[in-house]
Amino acid sequence: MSIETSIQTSATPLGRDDLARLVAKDIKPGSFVNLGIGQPTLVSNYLNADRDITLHTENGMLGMGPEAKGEQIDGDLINAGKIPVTELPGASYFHHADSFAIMRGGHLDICVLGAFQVSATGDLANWHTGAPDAIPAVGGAMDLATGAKDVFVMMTLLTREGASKIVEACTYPLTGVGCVTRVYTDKAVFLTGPGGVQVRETFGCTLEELQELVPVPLTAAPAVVP
Amino acid sequence: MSIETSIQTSATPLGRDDLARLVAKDIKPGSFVNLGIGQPTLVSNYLNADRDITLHTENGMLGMGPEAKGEQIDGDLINAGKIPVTELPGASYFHHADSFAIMRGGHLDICVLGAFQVSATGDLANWHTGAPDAIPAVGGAMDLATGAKDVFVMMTLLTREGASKIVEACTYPLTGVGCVTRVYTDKAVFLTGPGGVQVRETFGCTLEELQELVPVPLTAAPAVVP
Amino acid sequence: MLNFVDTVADAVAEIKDGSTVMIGGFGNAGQPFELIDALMDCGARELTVVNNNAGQGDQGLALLIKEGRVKKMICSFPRQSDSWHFDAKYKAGQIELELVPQGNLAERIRAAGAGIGGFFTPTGYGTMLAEGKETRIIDGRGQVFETPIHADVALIKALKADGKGNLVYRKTARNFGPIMAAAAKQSIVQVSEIVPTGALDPETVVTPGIYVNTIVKVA
Amino acid sequence: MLNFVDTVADAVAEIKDGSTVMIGGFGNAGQPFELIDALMDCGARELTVVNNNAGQGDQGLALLIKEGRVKKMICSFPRQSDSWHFDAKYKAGQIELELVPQGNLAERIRAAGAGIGGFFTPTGYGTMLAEGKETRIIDGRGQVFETPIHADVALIKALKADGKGNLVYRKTARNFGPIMAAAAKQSIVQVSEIVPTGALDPETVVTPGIYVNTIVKVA
Repeated sequence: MSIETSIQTSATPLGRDDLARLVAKDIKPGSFVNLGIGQPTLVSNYLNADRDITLHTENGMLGMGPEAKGEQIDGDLINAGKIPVTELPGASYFHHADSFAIMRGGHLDICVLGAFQVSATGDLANWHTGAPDAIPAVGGAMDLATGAKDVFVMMTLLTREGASKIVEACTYPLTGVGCVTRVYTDKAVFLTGPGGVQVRETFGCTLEELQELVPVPLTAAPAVVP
Repeated sequence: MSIETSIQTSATPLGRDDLARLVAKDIKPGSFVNLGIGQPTLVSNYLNADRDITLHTENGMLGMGPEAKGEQIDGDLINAGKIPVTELPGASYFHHADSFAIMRGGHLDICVLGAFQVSATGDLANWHTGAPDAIPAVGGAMDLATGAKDVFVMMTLLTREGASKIVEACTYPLTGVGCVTRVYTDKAVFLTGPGGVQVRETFGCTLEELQELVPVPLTAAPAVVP
Repeated sequence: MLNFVDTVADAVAEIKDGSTVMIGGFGNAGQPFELIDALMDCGARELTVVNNNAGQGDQGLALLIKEGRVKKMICSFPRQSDSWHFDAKYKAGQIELELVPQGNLAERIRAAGAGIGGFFTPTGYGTMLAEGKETRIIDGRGQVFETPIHADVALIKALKADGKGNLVYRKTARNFGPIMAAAAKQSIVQVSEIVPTGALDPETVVTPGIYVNTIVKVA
Repeated sequence: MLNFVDTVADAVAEIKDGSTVMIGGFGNAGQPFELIDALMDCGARELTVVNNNAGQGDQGLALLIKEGRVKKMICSFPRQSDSWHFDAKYKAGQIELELVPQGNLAERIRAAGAGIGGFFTPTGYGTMLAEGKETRIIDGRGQVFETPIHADVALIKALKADGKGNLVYRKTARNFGPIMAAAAKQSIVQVSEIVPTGALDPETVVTPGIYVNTIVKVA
């Protein structure tokens, strides 16, 4: 069995929900996690209560529950995306400086973020397109990128124009330097870091086919990586 | 009426309790105050409840009440001197960093401290005798000295050997630079600051007699000083 | 000195032109809408406003911006789907923007209240938001020097106050309230309820009354 | 990962020689006496201990010092009427002392938990405790650069824990507990009571369970 076939774990690219399910599966029981706005929020649908994973929202809460519906909706209980959410048993509230101290102090096990680009060395660009007339807005992205023990990125591998979002060096303005540890895309899971870009698994393509899409050298990750 | 007689408000030097009563009288209603260990603690005996003065203790409390007696004694409720105290209605508890943020952030109106020496420019020495074999111990003295809006010192004017504790420059190690605003002693109340040392009132001596004891130039304070 | 007033107009009456005003809230949670409306009515101009966002829709802070009363915004996320008044002023060059990562915003506000002269943080290192700022490597990590954000006034919303000005908040509406109350010279608080002194458990007070100057009950 | 253990011996079993150990408490309030006794029994040596004081009488931290298990103390107030064991070791040159103003001690511990690389503070400026330290003038005030104090382990005492490790404290026994829990890699907490998850009001949790690793109930 070649390396290429051994890491291809799906015959087709993954959809957003399948990818969210995969990220959820990779989060260890007992972890403290922050899910970014957008695609990462889908991960919460696959975190079963029996795995004791605690969600942090940077506007001041640990123990966030699912989105609030109907009579559950309470304007004083929202997440970082300003969506009404619920409170699980064992939750706690704190002010903004204490909340960001949790992120910045390295206490979150994982944060999951969207991205425009990730570089071969784990640089992240996800806050600004760099367009000269754009109004810049950063929110908590830079704090999440630099603070969590592991930063997982979820994104499509290619832009609508077909360009790889995994790049040698980011062309968009950076969110953080060397911070991304893992990239989940529709076509593959990548491990990033000082040792270059390793591919843990591919979806609907071989490593060789993947390499044709991505302009940085790829190697197969050692099989032990969970 | 000469200036000398106009500022002599007592025929005799003040005792410790009279001095504490005078300091208490000078604390404006509604103030937040920290009273240092030792002589300053006496001030609390003269802060009537109707003046709405809130006491802070740096080990994590606002709204500290009088010393606990008998069945009131609770090992979890002590002051900075580790003496059991009581809790007044409207009290609050907080951790050590939040407590020192109150002091260091300039939120206390007044702290009252003891001193070995105070310089003409308001430098304070109250934590270390400078003896080579002494074990140094600073506690919260430096935070109180630099943080409060007004730093009042209470001390006897003279050492047991008869030397003035108000000095041109402190010979003991400093606690803080230019921080003392007022010095209450058995023989006089002094105002310190960039403008030199002014005498607000004297007890049992004239300004001229006081000047003979104190090795820095003294002037009578303008009458308007409360 | 703590002051209980009857109307939001009285509460904001002393806010002067050119003031730096912190406004609590994240999204609608914790936004002191009535105090912001009163600030609108009181006429103060040339304001520097510190808030996580830069106004939404046609109300509150967005309206202050629309009317040209805000000289400068210090915030982390000005661009939202309904931040059209800020967008227009910004594109017209009629409002200054100091964009601050949200954690730096919170920590800089906290630093002001706690008497910290400045601090180093990894957040923002190597990004355009650190350009022109002092940096150094500490324990192998690049860090950026950030300075405290002080304010003349904070407008915040809490759930309850007691007679000593102690505050408690509700759920994620707590957000910036406690740190803004400590960072501003004058903290003006709208509460849903005023309770007798002694009715709040001292273990659960979030903002001690020492940080509070003016309280107004808003129905 | 949160861990509930049955004995204080189990709680401290993994503390290694050479560790930096933060110990909560101010005076007797909040001192985790049983955990300190267990640390004594577990045999770890060459410890750096962070505590406000340097032990009192013939118990707890004082005993650890007497037995030569503490290489260095980081504290604000080592000299007390009954700190004879520290006094003797210090005068014999057998223990190092890093003396830190109490507010700098608290803020440095807080900085470690909050990911701050260092900060400037006016406390200590112009005194012998700032000798050799970086200083600068900020807004006209002399300030000293202080660095975070990290620890391998924190031993703290709280009143109650729930099943998620959330903690509440009692009165002035809160003191250093919350900031030490955040500053240490492993927080070991003795509590008087363990309550079911959901029994603590989320508004009143002081230390969120994310900062807690090991909990032991002490009668």
